[in-house]
Amino acid sequence: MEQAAHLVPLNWYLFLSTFLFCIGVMGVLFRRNAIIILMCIELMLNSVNLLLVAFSAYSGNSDGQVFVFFIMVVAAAEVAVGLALLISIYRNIGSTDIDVLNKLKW
Amino acid sequence: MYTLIYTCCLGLLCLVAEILNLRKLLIPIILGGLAAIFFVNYMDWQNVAPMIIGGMDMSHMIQVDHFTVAFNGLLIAAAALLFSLSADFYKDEQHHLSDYLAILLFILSGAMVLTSFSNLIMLFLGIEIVSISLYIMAGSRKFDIRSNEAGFKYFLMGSFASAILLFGITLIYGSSGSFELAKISSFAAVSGMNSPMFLVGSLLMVAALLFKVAAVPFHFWSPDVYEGSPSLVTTMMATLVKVSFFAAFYRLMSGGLLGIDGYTNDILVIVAAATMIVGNLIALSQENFKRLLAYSGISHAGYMLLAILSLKTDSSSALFFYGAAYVLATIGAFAVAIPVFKATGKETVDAFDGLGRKKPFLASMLTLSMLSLAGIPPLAGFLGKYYIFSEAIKNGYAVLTILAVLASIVGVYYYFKVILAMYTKTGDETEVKPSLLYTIVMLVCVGLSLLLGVWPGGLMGLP
Amino acid sequence: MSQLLFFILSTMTILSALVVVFTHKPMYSVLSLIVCFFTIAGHYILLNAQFLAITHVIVYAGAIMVLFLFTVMLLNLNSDSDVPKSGKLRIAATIAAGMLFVTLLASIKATTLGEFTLPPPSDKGMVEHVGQRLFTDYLLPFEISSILFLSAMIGAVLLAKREKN
Amino acid sequence: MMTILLLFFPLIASLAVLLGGSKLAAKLALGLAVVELAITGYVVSVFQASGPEAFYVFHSWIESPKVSFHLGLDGLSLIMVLLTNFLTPIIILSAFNRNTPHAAGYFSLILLMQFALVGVFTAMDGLLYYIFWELALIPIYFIALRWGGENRVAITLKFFIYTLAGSLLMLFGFIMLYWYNPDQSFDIRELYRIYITDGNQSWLFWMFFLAFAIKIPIVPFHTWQADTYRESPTQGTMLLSGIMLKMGTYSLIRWLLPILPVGVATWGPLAITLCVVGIVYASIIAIKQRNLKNLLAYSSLAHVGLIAAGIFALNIQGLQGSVVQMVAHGVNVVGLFFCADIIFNRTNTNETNELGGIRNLAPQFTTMFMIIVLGSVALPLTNGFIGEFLLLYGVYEYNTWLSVFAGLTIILGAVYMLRMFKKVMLGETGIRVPEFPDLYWNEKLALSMLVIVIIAMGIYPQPIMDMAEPVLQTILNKTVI
Amino acid sequence: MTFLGLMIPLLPLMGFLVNGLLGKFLPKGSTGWIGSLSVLASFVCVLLLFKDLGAAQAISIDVFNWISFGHIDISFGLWIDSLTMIMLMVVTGVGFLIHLYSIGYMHGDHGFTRFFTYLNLFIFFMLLLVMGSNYLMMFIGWEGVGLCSYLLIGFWFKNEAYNDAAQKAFVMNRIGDLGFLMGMFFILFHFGTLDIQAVEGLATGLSADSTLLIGITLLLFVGAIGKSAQLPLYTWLPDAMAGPTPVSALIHAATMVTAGIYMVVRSNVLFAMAPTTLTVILWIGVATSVFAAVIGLKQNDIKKVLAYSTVSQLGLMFAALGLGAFSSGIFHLVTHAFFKALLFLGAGSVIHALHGEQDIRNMGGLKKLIPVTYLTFILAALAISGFPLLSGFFSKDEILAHAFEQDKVVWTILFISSLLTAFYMFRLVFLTFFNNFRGTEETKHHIHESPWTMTLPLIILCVLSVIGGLIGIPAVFHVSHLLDTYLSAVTEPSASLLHHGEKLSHSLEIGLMTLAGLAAIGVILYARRKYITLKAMPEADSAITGLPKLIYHKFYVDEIYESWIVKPVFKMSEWFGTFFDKQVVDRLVNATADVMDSGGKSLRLFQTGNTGFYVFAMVIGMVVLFIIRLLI
Repeated sequence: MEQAAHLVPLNWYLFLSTFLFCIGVMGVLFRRNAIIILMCIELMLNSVNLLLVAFSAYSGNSDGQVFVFFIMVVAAAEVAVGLALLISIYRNIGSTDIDVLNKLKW
Repeated sequence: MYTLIYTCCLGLLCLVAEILNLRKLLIPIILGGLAAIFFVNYMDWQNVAPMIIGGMDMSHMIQVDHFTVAFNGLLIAAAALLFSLSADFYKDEQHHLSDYLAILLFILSGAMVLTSFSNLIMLFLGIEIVSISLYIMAGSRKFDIRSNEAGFKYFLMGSFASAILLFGITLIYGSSGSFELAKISSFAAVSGMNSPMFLVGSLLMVAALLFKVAAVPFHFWSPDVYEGSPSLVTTMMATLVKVSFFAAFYRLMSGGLLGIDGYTNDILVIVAAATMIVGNLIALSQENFKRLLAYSGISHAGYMLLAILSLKTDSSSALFFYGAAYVLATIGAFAVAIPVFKATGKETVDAFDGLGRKKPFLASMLTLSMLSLAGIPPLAGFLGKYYIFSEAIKNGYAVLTILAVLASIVGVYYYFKVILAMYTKTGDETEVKPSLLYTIVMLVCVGLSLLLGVWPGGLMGLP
Repeated sequence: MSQLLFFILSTMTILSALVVVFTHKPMYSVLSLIVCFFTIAGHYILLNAQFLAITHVIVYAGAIMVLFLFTVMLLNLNSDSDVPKSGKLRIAATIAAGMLFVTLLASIKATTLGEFTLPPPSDKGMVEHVGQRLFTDYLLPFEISSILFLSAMIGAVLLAKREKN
Repeated sequence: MMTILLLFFPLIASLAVLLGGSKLAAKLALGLAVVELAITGYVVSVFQASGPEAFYVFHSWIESPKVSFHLGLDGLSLIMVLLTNFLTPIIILSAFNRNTPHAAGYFSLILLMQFALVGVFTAMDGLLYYIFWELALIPIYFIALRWGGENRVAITLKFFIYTLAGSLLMLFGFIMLYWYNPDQSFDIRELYRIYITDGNQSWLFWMFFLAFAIKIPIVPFHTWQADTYRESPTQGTMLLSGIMLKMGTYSLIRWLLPILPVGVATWGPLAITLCVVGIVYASIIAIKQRNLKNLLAYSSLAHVGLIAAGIFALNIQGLQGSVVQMVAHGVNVVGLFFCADIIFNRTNTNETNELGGIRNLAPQFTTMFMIIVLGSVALPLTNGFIGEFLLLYGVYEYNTWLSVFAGLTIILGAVYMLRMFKKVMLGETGIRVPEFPDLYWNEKLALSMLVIVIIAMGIYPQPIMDMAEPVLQTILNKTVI
Repeated sequence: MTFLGLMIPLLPLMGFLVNGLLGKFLPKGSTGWIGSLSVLASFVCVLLLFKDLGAAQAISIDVFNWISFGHIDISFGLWIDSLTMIMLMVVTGVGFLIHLYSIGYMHGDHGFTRFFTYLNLFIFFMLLLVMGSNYLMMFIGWEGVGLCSYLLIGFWFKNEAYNDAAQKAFVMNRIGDLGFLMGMFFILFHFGTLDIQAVEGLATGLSADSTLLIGITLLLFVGAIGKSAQLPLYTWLPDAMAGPTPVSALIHAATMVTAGIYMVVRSNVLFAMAPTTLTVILWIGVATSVFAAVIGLKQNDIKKVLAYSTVSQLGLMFAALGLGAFSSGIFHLVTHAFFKALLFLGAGSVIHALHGEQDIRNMGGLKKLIPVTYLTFILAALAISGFPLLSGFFSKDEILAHAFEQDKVVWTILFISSLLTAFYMFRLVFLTFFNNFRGTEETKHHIHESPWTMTLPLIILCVLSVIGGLIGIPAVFHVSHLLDTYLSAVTEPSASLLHHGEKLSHSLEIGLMTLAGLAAIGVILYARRKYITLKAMPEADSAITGLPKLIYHKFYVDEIYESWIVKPVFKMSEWFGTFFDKQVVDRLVNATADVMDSGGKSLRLFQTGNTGFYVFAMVIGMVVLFIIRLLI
């Protein structure tokens, strides 16, 4: 196991995370449904988490792992607040389409 | 050192007070508490010591120094003014009062984290505390579609920016191996320029912070959110929060990324120039007062970026003074605007029509605030602007400063739009009656603006 | 072996992530995101972060995604209500994200991380160690994050509670 | 100490008037302005004996970017302060019997303006000076905005922003100077000493020149002027044209010439050409102006153009001439605008075509008006002549052909002024002049003061020149490179 | 003597102040006497001073230091020498007579007090002009008299045409004044002083006819052209007849217009050292003399005829100066002051009698109705025409003799000019006083001789016109030339500088005098035949055609000035004011604001309100930052 893991270069994690991050970004740009966008943001956060853990593991210092806990905390809080906002909006306009939200402009 | 803790406790106290049915006493309690905290903070100035919790030295998380103390003082003062405004503002929402106030206090504590962090994790947490609380506050008028929209837009973009910030932090961690500002700083000084990952990480962090301070091209949220949010929240965003983000930005750049300023500064120059131009130009054609101030806030962000750019020669005092002047002027303006909005039911500039005739006192307060924002002597805004320009020129950003000078000329036009509305137009005969606290806030803000403009005294060159 | 695992997990991660983005039905998105999170948990185990992997599954799959699921169902979202963006915007979005990816990679490509090697498994990823750090070095952020939670909690209640207008 | 009293008394007076209420405002303001004038008179009387050293005030003010509260009264400053404090009571007096609404605010702003102007003329620290410079803009803006004519809003805003634009460039210039100064301060004594490379002087010149050129104004930066003069209430116009323009010319002498001698040497020829072109240009335009205030505005433009030209001639007679003419023009133009106001007050029009025949109805007014007109067309034995003589001689020494061109003002000035006088005062009674009561006591008093000064200065200008001479010589020596 | 010297200008000034400030409190009519007596007192002072002051002596009075800057001091100083003395006597003497006359003439006028106020002020300034010890002092007087001229021409201010004339006079004078001013600058710059005596002393150190001296003298002469109404700046003088007639007599005949002559003589050393300038002066004088005389032939307004005659005579004086005959110029100045003042006063008396009628076509036969006027007028006309042994005869012949000495062409032209003068003067006399009255019966009924205040000055001036020549009887009669001798101290320095032609032999000189006298008589007789015997009448305006029409319309000089100078300037004013200033200069300023405004308006369109777009923009912004960083 350790021998095998040895063979995974850190670069790959970097690549994977970056790719995942960009998929998340694309999702945010791609979709109109607020919930999906939220999920894409979660995806971005997870790519960060993955990279942090990878860095932490490879450098042998656990700060990265601890940080991930905090990111999870924040993500949870964010989601809670976000979904609450979403519900509140849905009650008012009956939609979760972000393109409908354009009262405020110019 | 413990102002942060005390502020958090004050927030908790708020929630407890609700349970104990002490709603009526909330504001006095908070104001008293803030006064006490301000005093504690003042004592810190004399005796800066590391923060110790449970026998453990926390200075790798929080570093209290003069910079922190100065900015904390400003934040506390701003918060006190804002809380004074909140009593009247939330008169019709008594059942949520303690929630709102608690959240506002949490924002203050988050902002205090931002002024004192010495670890990226604290930066991140500080930003999130402030941001998440603000998402809530922005959307807190839940039957108002505009408030919903503001809250949600802010939330979506803010989370997105948080993700970017995190990615940047991660890359920095990956290359430097630490979240501690001191270690990052030494890494940046030694090998920062040779580590592409570090540079990209810094750039992503800078981008995220530029989003938080609403600099072009990451500014899009701010006009919409300012306009849609309840006025008091807008005031808070424009003052306390903005200044704390700038403090964080300054701290990050000076405490961590100073070694690679050759890399970041070119970017910041472009961003600052674009911010000043875009903010000022768009503000010219705004009709909504809050939106107008949002764009004006964008342009002020451009000026404050000049201070960030010149941090090599320790421009923190310039940033501080500018921030103070800006906070005072903006709160002063909103202290007039909120009662006017309430009375007229409009939030556009023409809500002020004829105020000069109806209420000369209110009009003069707003006028002085606007003049201070426009940077006209002898108000504090002028000295702030002067100070920042001076620092920028000292660091060789002469051309950018000329641009800033020209941009601020444009700025005068839209500030005067408000003044002109008050003095040259005739409005309907709605009675505007600001409460006593509002009047006091106005007087304090404008008085301090004048005083600082004439006698900056120790406040100049403070941190 | 480890590389193979990495590849399998990574492929699943990416595919499920893409499904999240491209599927039309919100419900599918949620489900595939859960899959994605599980694969990431697999990565964590690969990286010797066992405690984190558990927590990840519990928090993300167990709490956050359930929250999403609830919301999707509560709001009765289905594919009909999900209007896709116009073609042009989709292309623009793809290009923008692609460009971000390219520029990010181009900027950090010179970094030589291949030399890093995974240290031998240690207790670093174990609950004892993490807990130890969390309550000593990271005590302050830990406490502060409670403020964040508190704020979010109040906010969520404030916003989502049904009230009379 | 006297300097501080001199500076802050108007500020206190302004507050007192504001608090005193509208009924008393005019009288109170006048009384306080007269007290200020008396203080000035006292200073002048002891100035000869004590010299300028007695009036220096120096306090440190801001530590970190070193700004000091440095005031000084040398001959040049004292002359300008005297002008300000002499004209202010007259300006206030001119507003008597006019039923100004919100009088407390109005007179308070006038006194605030006086405060700022005295500050500009006494400040010896760059930033302090700059603060007063901009401060002066605010009261005049509000005076014009609240008590002005129909189209005031857009016009005054343009005025404000235009002049502010120039000022901000000057601020930039000052900050540059600050950093060029090895000791890093704005103190004028140090700024006079610092070394600035030729290249830097060359572009810094424009930062300052633009600010002053807009304020003075020098063609082609003058387009705010005529409109603003027309739309401002008379007292505002008087303040603007009588004193505020002098801020620009004073600053040229005080700040631009000695600090940036190379810049002046490089761009001076262009500047003086602009000035001279402006003189002729403005004079020609003035001929056909139909609105009295517009005409006076253009005439003022021509006159200050000559003042600026004399300054850029860089010789003692040019500088002396500019100082004398600053005072002379201040007195004359205030008188002229006051006359315009008297006419407007009685006929409700300033269109020259609708006026005429006033001479018959108001002989006293006519005489006063005539003398002021003569002063402004530079008839010998009036103040205008001394100034123009010295200025033209200064320009002559600089360049003969320029002086011939500038000298056209002698001819064109007579053309437009007399044409105006003829249309307004002479001939058959105009359609808007059914009856025209002669001067009221306050008008008579104010105009007689002006007329006395016009003639006295024309006959014996030497005290002013003696007062200014040492300062001007010092400054002149600094411009020699 | 200093006291007397100071009193001379101060007395009229006091008269001015008393009349001007207290006039309305004084009893009606007394103001005229105050004005007149102040001038008389001044005249007495002049006489007392004359008694004390020797011909070669001079007094210098420094009142105070007027302007000093750098190393230059200009004092407020007076200088009295023989030349000044002569001018003082003319100014105060003739001035007093005209004041006296005005008491009658202006009686009952609405602005009686005002008139005397102005008149006293004029005398004050004129005295300063002639007494000034430096050019700047002279310039005070120079412009001051211009002002009074302006005030008095436009005295009846309700009449638009009069106001225009006044303004024209002032502006045209100002053109000349600019020249004078520039001349002063030249002097000040090169000599460092404006003191006339000092300048003359310094100038002699320069080489003759140097560019500098030519420049200075030409510029000063430009001033003289304006003030003394020479070509091409003469057109204001005929228009100036709009003023009350005593004004025309005092200012526009006897004193102010001769200031140019005085100035040249005062600076005679400078001019003598610049022969080129003298030539210019000569030819301008000659041209003016004949040009104005020709115009005078066809004028029908009694005052206009006299005005052109004045222009012509001034030209003659300048010709004398151009010839270097400075004292002859002054001599003619003095005699001219007598007879031209008399002519104007006489004309005034006529106009007074006819209640304002000025057109000679409506006069005639007045000699019996106003005999005193008639008699004095005709004697003055004879004097100006050069009737033998009258004052004009001597002074004019002196100039002609000088001309003959130096240039025959000049002599010829001047001779013709003087014949023309004789003709138009007698055309005027005959048409006015002889034959039958051509006005209405009504008017005729009211004609009466003027009161004594008016006739007394006429008689005194008449005596002076007749005997005035005595001060300058030519050397051929073996009597000393009083004036020449008296002025010699002033003109001596220049005389040595000039190279006069061959002195005329006595016989030739007598021959020339005889010729001139006879020719004048001949022309008068011709005029008599034409206008009395043949009863020729000037045509009505519409009937004038051809060359006479050209002359009648003064060669259309005014019209040319109007359309070539005045109109273009006005057009330019209009264009600059309404188009260039507003549409170009101001438009540029406003355009800046507009660009900002439209820039803002288009930029705000990016703020679409669409969150998707915002995020998109953020991403693109980041990409751009990365690309910038990658590229730089």
